[in-house]
Amino acid sequence: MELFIQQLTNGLAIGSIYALIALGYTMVYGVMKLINFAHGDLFSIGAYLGLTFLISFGLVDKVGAPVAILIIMLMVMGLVGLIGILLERVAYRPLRKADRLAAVVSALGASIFFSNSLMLIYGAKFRVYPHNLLPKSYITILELHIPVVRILLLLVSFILMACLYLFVQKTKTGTAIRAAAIDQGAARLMGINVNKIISIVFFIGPALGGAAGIMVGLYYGQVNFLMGWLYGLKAFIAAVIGGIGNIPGAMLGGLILGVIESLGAAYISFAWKDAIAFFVLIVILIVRPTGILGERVAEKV
Amino acid sequence: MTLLKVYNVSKSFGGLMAVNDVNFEVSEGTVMGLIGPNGAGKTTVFNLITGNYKPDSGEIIFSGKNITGLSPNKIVKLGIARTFQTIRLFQNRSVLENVLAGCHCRMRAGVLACMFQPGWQKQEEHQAVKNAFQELRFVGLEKEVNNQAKNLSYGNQRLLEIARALATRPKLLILDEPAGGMNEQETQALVRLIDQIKKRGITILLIEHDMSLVMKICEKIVVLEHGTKIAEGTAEQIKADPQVIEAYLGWEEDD
Amino acid sequence: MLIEILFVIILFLSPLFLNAYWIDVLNNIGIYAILALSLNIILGHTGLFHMGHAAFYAIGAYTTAILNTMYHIPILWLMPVSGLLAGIFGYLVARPIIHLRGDYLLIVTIGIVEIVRIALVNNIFGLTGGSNGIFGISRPSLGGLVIRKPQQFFYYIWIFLGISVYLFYRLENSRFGRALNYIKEDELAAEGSGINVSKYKLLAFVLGAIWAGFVGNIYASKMTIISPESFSFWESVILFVIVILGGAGSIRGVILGSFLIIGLPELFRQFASARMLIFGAAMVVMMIFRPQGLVPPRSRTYSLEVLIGKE
Amino acid sequence: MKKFSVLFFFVLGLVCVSNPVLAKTIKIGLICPLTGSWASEGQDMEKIVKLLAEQINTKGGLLGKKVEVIVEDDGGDPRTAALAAQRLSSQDIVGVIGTYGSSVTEATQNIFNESKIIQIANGSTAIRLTEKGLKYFFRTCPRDDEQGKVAAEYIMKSGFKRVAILHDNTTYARGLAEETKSLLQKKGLNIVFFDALTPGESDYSPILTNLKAKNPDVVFFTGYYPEAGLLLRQKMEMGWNVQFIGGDATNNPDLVKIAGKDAAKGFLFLSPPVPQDLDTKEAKDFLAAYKRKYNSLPGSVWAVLSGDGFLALTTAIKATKSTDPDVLANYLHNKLNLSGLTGQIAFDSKGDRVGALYRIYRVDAKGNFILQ
Repeated sequence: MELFIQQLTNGLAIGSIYALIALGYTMVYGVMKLINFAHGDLFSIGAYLGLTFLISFGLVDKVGAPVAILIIMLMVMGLVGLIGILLERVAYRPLRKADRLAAVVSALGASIFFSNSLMLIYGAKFRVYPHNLLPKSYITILELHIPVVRILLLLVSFILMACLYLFVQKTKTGTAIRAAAIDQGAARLMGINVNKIISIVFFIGPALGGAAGIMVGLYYGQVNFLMGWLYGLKAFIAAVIGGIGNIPGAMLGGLILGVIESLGAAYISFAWKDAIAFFVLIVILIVRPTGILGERVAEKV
Repeated sequence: MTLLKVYNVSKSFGGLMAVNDVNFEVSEGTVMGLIGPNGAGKTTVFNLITGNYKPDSGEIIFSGKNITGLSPNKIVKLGIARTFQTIRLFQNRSVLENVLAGCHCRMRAGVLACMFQPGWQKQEEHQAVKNAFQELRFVGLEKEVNNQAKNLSYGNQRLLEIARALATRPKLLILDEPAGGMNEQETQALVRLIDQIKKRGITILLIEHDMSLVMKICEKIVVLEHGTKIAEGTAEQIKADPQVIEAYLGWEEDD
Repeated sequence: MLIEILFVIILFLSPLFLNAYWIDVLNNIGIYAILALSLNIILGHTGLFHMGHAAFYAIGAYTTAILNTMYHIPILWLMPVSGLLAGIFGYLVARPIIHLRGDYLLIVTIGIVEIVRIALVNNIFGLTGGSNGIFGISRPSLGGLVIRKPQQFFYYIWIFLGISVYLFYRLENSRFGRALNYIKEDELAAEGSGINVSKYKLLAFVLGAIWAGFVGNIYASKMTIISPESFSFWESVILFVIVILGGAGSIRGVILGSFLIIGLPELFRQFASARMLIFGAAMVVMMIFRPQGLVPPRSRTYSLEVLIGKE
Repeated sequence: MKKFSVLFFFVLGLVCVSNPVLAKTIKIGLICPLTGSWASEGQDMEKIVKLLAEQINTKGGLLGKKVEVIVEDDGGDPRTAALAAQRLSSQDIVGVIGTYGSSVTEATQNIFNESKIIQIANGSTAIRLTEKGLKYFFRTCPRDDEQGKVAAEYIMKSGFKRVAILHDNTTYARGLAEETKSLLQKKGLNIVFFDALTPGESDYSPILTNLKAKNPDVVFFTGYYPEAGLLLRQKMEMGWNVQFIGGDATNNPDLVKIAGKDAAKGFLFLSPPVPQDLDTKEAKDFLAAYKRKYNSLPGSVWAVLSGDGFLALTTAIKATKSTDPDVLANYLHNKLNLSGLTGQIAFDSKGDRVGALYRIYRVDAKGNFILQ
């Protein structure tokens, strides 16, 4: 039982990271119907930019770790968001009227480009985040050691998710995003500037990815230029499990994937961990072909 | 003789009763109309007959065979062809290829035959192209053979759908608003075409909003409202039916 | 047509003036071209988002490797066996997922290729040799002639490619190929025209899988060692890119795509560690300038005169 | 269609340009992963070999000719490696250094052997590579079975009873893990855990949680340093104190950076000696030169072993005054005895490096690796 609860918390921790990256995936997908394979690399860029800022500005000494991290996180989110907008302008906008798969290939090209740029700029080695920025204490609940950082990680993920959810549900821009997600043509007729909406989505999605990147760097301490591919794939799975295009679905999918991974690995086999996760994904999709929270759209005949 | 029998058929979508216990029969060699206000469940009835939806209850009998719940392609093979309310052509394919799609179910070349192309396969292929061309000529599109479907006018696209349906060599042809989007002239031509189809011995079941057309060509008419059949009979009977008149008054305002 | 003939002639003479390295590059291009042509049936013609083709390729390669190293069955005899097993595997995995739409199918096929890779790495049934893979696979021998040198493999691979192109070309221009295209354009209308959509989707999968199994056999005997990393998700991505970039549904396009996707990284070798960066950028640029693919498929045309003449 | 032909002729044109010119230099190939997952190793290999070649050239070269290093990227993937090997084979090279992964090296072995090119691999530890009787193949790294033997001996000597073995499913780590497992089981030790993690991830808490539940005395991790660093760090965060032992792939200064000094303290690992540990003049000079040129230290022992391969080959060329592969192979098999960057280098008849290389290191409180 202790093992079970411990593994559950492990799964939730990694799941919250997946969820955060999946949010960006799902937002972009919702509006553009595009699988942005470069999203994982935007996450890596966030992690590396965070590292650069932490090392070079000496902010930590001037204002203390918590404030410095907050400032740097906002900076990284802004920058990665801008890169996201740029990516959309250069690689996706010219393909908006083309076949959907053309944009997928463009995204794959962008992914290769980003990960290799990181390798050329930062080197192929693992890069290490500064230590001692995060609290090292524990909370002990019923003989379970839970590091405070881990709770912070979950908390920050949830805050970001909640902000995004409120933004999309409650604000005027959010309503416009939802409208564009349902029908771009109709949204345009209602006077919504769809190009602007797409830019906003391509700012927010990558910004969240960037935030996840810096969180992974801080929490796990190391980053490498290829990690975006793996995280991106996991986040894509998470988004699909939840029902791609659906924001609460991405949160749910991320957490479910994290928990499946840790429990599946713990009780079946670690070597088969990813296979188990994929197997569960396939079963979920066979039972619910549009994911857990995805709408079942009966095609109109 | 009865060709198609729709027997106590119901279908609901998430609690909304789209078709409620509908019964009617189509006699061989006739033209029958299915009319009713928007949202009356006409197209749903068509989709139930063609297998696109499965009825919640009830049976559909075609040529004495129960076809309830069969997949659409099997129903086509048994002899029911359809056109769609919103045109569904293979837009990027040539006009002839669109009609060849209809010939598909009457051909038998499998993967291996298509790869190695023995003599009978070549002959079959040639025959199919010839049949497809004849259907195009029948609907009057013989000049558009290699044009892409998306380049046709709206009216011609409707005709192409009919040609594709005819190429499946149906016994029953189901037309979902065939005159939709057609001008007066095209509608006149359509009436003549339907007459020609009937002369080929093909039974026709159609949904149409153009009342004059329905009244002119249909021997029997079924009226649906809110998923329920409210009347059935000849054009004269329907025109005189008080329930239909009431339903129609509301409908005319919508239009 | 003239250019194609010229291309074939030059290609078949190329071993006379190319060194072993460039011939081997051509061999790789040939292998990927056959693989991509088999994926083209699924992705290009039928429009199924399939990003797990390396799984079928792996089944073929491992079938050959296992049966050859354990029972010493000659490589060429194993080619049909590999194709058959890959086909059966394709049928079994595609059957439950064939109704999934677009992106959902995409992620599931990614899942399949990853599960296959992980199974290979974990030495499933004690047969696959784990991450070491299987080594000591024999070379194919044609009536006493053992195919060993790159030049010999060049003819072996490209003749196989030629046969594949011939058969696939016929397939395209017949009832089967048209049915796949109708499904790609509009599933519902295809079904409504009497085409058994799920049957044809499955057939496309199985046929693509069989051909990938054949290529697995060729690859195993060419490399003589196979290991799971040769069949990763990334390989599937490369094949996917070849088909879309070359022109989905176009044999010419897919072959040109193989030249670009497999050949370009070799041309970029002079850029050393920057070569993949340039390659990625080139992918984006090519897609932007040719969104419909480099050589989109031609539409089938039928001669009106012939039709009327035959009346 | 026009594009198609333009491109084809473009390719042909490039092919014609790239024909080899007559040798005025002694060409030595280096095949290494410059891109892909193992890019960091490959890039270090390139730096080291180029530095050593430069040193030889400033001293007047070999047999009166300059040494030219021709680098090809294998991408860490067998197919690309086979192409790289073909490319090197057609460039008139005397010998080739590399490559890293065992299955990648294997894809190149036959190509070099058929072209009679000496190959000295640096990171490929799979046993079977030297069991094929290839005349021109050598390696400067030890084999998996040797490390397994050392690891098993050490674990038994230290009196551990409940052993957990963790690998990462790569060829190398799995081979080592299985080797060690079978040796320990023969001696009757209890293997309480044997499984693999997925490399490249960031969170290994699930696997540590399960490990802890099995209550082992010692955990032997055969994978690479990034994962080892994370394991140590997350183990400490869990408040779990158990002895971790690593294989030679954990021998990398970055391990301490990733884990943090607190978490890395007390970690034991096996490795051939790195230049930093050797008192020899060769090792010290090399380190000083490397630091001068690149302002850093070489990452892993594997990359350094490529330097040893290069030294072995150039020494053989110098001693035999020949570039004939048979002469060189004969010298390397029988006569070579070189004081290299990682100690004495000599090869046996199979092409394996002679001598017990493995040492045990412990990480101290300052994060230094201390030879035990």
